[in-house]
Amino acid sequence: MMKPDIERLYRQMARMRFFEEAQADLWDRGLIPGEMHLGIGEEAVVAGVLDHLEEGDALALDHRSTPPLVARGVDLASMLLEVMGEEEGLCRGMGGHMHLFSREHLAGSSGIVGSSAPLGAGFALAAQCLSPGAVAFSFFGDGAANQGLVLESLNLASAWKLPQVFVCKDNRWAITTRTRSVTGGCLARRAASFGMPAYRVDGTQVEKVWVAAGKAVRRARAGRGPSFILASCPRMEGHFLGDPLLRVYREPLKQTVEIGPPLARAMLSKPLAALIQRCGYLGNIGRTIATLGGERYLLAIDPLRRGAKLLSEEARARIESEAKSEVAEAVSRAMERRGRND
Amino acid sequence: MMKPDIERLYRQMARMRFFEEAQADLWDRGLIPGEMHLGIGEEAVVAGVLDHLEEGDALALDHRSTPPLVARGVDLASMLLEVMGEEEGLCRGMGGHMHLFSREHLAGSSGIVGSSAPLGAGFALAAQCLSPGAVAFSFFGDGAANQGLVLESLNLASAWKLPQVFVCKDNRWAITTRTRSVTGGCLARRAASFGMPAYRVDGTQVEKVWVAAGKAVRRARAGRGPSFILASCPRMEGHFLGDPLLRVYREPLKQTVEIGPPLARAMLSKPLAALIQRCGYLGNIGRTIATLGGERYLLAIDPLRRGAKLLSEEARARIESEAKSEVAEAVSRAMERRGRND
Amino acid sequence: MTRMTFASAIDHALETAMERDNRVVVLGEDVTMLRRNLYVRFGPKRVRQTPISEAAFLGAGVGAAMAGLRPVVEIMLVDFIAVAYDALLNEATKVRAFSGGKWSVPLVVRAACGGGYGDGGQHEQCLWGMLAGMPGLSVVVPSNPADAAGLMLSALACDDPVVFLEHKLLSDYWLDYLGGASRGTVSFDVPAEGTEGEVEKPPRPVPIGEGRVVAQGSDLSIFSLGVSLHRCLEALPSLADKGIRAEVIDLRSVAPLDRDLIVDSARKTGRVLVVDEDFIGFGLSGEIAAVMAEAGLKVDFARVCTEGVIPFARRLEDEALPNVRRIAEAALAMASR
Amino acid sequence: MTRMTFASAIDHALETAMERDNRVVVLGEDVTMLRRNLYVRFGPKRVRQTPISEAAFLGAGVGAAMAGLRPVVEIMLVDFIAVAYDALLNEATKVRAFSGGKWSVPLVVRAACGGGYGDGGQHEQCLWGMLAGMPGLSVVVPSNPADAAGLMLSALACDDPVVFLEHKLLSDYWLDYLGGASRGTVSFDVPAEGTEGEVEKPPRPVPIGEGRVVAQGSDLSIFSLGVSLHRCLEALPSLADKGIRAEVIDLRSVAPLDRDLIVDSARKTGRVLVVDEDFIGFGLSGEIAAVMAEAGLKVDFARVCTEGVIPFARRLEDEALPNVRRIAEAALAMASR
Ligand SMILES: Cc1ncc(C[n+]2csc(CCOP(=O)(O)OP(=O)(O)O)c2C)c(N)n1
Ligand SMILES: Cc1ncc(C[n+]2csc(CCOP(=O)(O)OP(=O)(O)O)c2C)c(N)n1
Ligand SMILES: [Mg+2]
Ligand SMILES: [Mg+2]
Repeated sequence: MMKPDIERLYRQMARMRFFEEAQADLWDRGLIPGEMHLGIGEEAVVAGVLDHLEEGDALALDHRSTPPLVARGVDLASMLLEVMGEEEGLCRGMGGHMHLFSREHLAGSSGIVGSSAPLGAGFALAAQCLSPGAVAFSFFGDGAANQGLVLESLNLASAWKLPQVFVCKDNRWAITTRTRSVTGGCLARRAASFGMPAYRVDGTQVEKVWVAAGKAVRRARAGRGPSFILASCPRMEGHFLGDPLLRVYREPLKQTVEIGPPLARAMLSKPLAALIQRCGYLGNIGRTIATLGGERYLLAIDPLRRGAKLLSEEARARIESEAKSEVAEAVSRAMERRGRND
Repeated sequence: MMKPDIERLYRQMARMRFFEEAQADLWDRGLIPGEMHLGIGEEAVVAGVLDHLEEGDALALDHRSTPPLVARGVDLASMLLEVMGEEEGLCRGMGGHMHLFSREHLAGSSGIVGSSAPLGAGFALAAQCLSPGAVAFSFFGDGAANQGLVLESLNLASAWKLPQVFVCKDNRWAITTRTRSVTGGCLARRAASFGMPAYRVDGTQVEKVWVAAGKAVRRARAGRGPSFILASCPRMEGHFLGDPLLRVYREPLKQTVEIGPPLARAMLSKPLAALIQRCGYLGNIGRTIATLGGERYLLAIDPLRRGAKLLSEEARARIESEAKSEVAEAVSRAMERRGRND
Repeated sequence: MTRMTFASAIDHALETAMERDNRVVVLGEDVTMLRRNLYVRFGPKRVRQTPISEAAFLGAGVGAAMAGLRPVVEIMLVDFIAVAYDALLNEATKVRAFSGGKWSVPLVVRAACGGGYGDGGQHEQCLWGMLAGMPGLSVVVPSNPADAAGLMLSALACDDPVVFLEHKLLSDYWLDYLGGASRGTVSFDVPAEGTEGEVEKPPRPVPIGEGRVVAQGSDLSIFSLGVSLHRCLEALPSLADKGIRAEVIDLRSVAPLDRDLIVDSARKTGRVLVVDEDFIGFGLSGEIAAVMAEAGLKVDFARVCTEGVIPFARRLEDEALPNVRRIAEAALAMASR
Repeated sequence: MTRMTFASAIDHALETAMERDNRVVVLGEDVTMLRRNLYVRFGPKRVRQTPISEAAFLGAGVGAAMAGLRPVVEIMLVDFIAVAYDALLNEATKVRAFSGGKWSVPLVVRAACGGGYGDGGQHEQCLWGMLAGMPGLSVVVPSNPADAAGLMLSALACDDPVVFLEHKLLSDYWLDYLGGASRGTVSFDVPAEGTEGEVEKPPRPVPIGEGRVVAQGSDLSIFSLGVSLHRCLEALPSLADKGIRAEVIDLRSVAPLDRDLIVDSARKTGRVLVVDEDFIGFGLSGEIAAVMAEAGLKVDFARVCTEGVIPFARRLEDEALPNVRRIAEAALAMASR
């Protein structure tokens, strides 16, 4: 059996993490407008899968598109410039973080949940016709797996034996909704029922992801059709930066002052008949927040920490410092360019 | 175990069959415009399922909506007037055969493939809120099972434990496409993967359909959620009346004169390099037509004939003659009304 | 009368309606949190979380409405209606006709719309012109809390489908969620008049299809709605400086249009400027031109709209969406013709 | 020049293009049979059957176009685009902008449209106005074989998405399939000029965005397209009898509109009648009014369009779709004002 190059995988994970942290910082400083969905927590999934990527393969991404693009080798400064809305950005400031496109890397993304599945199917179709052996990767979340776009694409890929690898990053949440509460059955079995191999892996263990992805990619390259990878992973930074749910968990007092009174009014509005029930509903909200925060702070297994254990301390430190300076260099390059524009 | 009332089931099947034949006749005479999709071949599926229907249950139907409406007890003449486009029709001539609605029977239909699934989910949601114990039935075809509307609805119904029964009439074809050739996996397993019981039944055997539907309906009435019934059945009249594929099969000579020359031109157009391959492609077309026609004429098991075997000859004849005269009476009532309008 | 934010005015209208009529239910992604006040009061049967399956749950909303409920289906951002378009185009708006007038679909589709906070071209569209193009669909776009509450009540009372669009710049929680307003390091050009105001308790219904004259004038009629309406009002002083007295009309409903109000004002001023955050072509601004032309009015006409994909970069976005400068320039050019 | 039917002219254009460029592929339901001549010639890799999953395979068409193919994706009837709307609204038409102009989507969406054969309100719509409302999308509607072939060639050559609409009354095989024409007991009002005509071999491309003057006149301009164009031409003799000389323009492209041609003709005649089989509101007819108003033209204006859900009953349908009588009456009323 082949073995993964852990150093290479860890380097990618570190690069993604530091890049995301840099983005978070820029966002906090108000330099990135609008929403910002980070992929912190998904690094092992992305690294483990994309380690199998070869030149000519394609990427179809969702609203957490920066980590795969970092792994893919897109210029970091051009991405930072893009999410800051600069003319020199990857997409000339027209796309922003949910709509990053790099033609030379055959990589596209979309903010419409689920649409990375048909996009990837199209990439795979083109590969099948024009460059046999090439593969298309579609990344999406557990919530997206209930979207018709994804479900139809699973069937399409299976029926056409497309060289496509579906990667479902299962962080168990879709914004504030626990995916389990709106999902029937198990997602891996669901994908398998469309006639393709489906692998469940612990997405915090990069080497396990790597093994499953290797099987999927080999199958696709050989023209034997698509596969599905269901990789569990933590959602460490909430749905997006500034996630109000996480905020309540982090600063309960401050937030309760804001959110509390209307909720109390709703609880106590006339007729009061169902007060006990209402307490229960309020409790549900509290529980959701607690679960979400708890998963974030207490239970979350950081894939980087896990990955680090597979390395010598020396290697870890070296790789991290290299990745850190690569990102730092990109940030300063981007800030400099940006400064010139002001 | 409960037993079906075969006479009642057979009566329904006969009523549907004769009604469809009457429609075919009106269509041939040019009295019904546009497409006309008949449900001939699906009678056992419809009868077996709807025998469990109670007042207050709802029907969400596809482009073959007349048989279920006949079974449901909608006035036959008003349906005939509708499909002939008369003011006195069920929908005042505004709907036509793909858009038949009867508010008093809580029955709606749609010509958009797959949309009976969300429509039924909505009926089921209303039942869950307003009249617990009531059930919604969604009928659709094997081709529709690849439509996102259906796939999403399977999940929705499962997640919400809706009192919904999904009935997939598997005639193995979607217009000229063999469903198998564009479908990954098995449809029953697919539905089951969304977290609901899925039954495969021979849809030409009304008593078997009845048993499976009974389980599904009891489950729904008890508030335990949806079920899926995959019922195989023949497609005896082609996709719609005048189906060009069936025509080729029926009148090969006449049709070949029409279709042949362009095909031959396509075969022989320059450059001729791939002639052998082209022969193969032409062969595929021929095979599709032959399969389709063959299924229609040679292999089709008529559910009525099967049903008849479960009855005494006397009962069969009596039921058929009653059904026949009911339909005949409706036709003459409709024609008379129509005549008055001219 | 109570002071309320735009968002709480809508909440209040919904609460009022849900209290009166237990057939009113709310469906959508994350509604347990987004509508937590309603959830705490009415519970999970009436405020119901959905999977990310807009096509199925909007379609289910149609069926539920036919079978006796009065659903409010939330499509988060109106851009996402694209994955559920069939439920509106071929189902909800067709049932009344298909059933020969015997059945109707009392469905409210609620969605946030509009830009101005840097979320990019798939999250900031308006699309009300495209939606209004479906015969049988009402589309309303309130510009202040009282209208928001009043139009929501009317939408809930309507026996046919209504799309209720809530501009994100007017709804504080959307700006917080999507614009990251809480970080304090960004600021948005939020029209104060639109985000907070007096609302009656219970709210007074605002009839669908009725516009409102917001500023009287005789030199020029400006037809607008939503956030753009406030941009028009902001442009008035600079026009007044130049001696131009513009009449500003808040259309409030895109469909049906208040044809009489449009024609009367246009006839009076002889000059019409449409300021519409939606895309310029084949939509609201064109329809207004046709309404006037059909009425035999021959007036000067110009439009300030969004011309293409909405750019992500804030500077480009500001230029792409109707802004005060563009409005004033267009009005000036017209008045000095 | 060869005489061809409307359908075979399109086939011929496709065949020409597929022969020249093996990146051109055709995807859709039942295309093996519907395009059997192409299938026999080019095989299953280039003429590929799909499941009934429009959202997925139109979305895949977008990706395939980005990755180097030139797909023609068939959506059978344009009404069904509703289940795949996202692929056009939020993907295909956005990629060029989102990528900063670096990437484009050379995709042709082919669909049949229009009514007049009794198939009801979910199968006879035109929807071209709604589609044209998406910035970045071209929409073409040929009215005769030469234009059909020429516009298909231009659509295939275009680097951005194009919707190609084929009216069912002009395409014999659709009438056979959907109208049951083969039974011989029904008849349809099929415009002979549109269904058969001379086509060059190989076809001469017709530029997207160029209309054509079909009949010269000075009293009134009639703008139309598709089958309605033929209805307009049929109305001419009765107008001529009354001394009215109408100019008839075949728009051919809905988006982009041929603004110059529209404005020139309207300026000349001072009276404009839009005859459009699509829904009346918020679409093509409105946009034409706006184009003229923006050009500063003050002309008489009227429109004959489809006003609501298309009825199933043939008699009602005939009245709902633009017909010769309604056109003649509107033109007459206008010319005698
Ligand atoms: C069609 C559509 N519906 C809703 C949304 C709003 N939305 C954005 S992200 C998201 C949750 C996605 O959940 P998941 O797929 O699990 O990804 P995650 O954010 O957890 O990584 C939702 C509902 C959208 N962008 N598109
Ligand atoms: C969304 C959509 N796509 C395509 C069509 C055209 N169409 C009508 S019936 C049909 C085949 C349906 O096959 P199936 O569901 O198996 O039903 P059957 O006709 O075999 O009973 C198709 C493709 C449609 N009406 N709606
Ligand atoms: Mg998730
Ligand atoms: Mg079938």
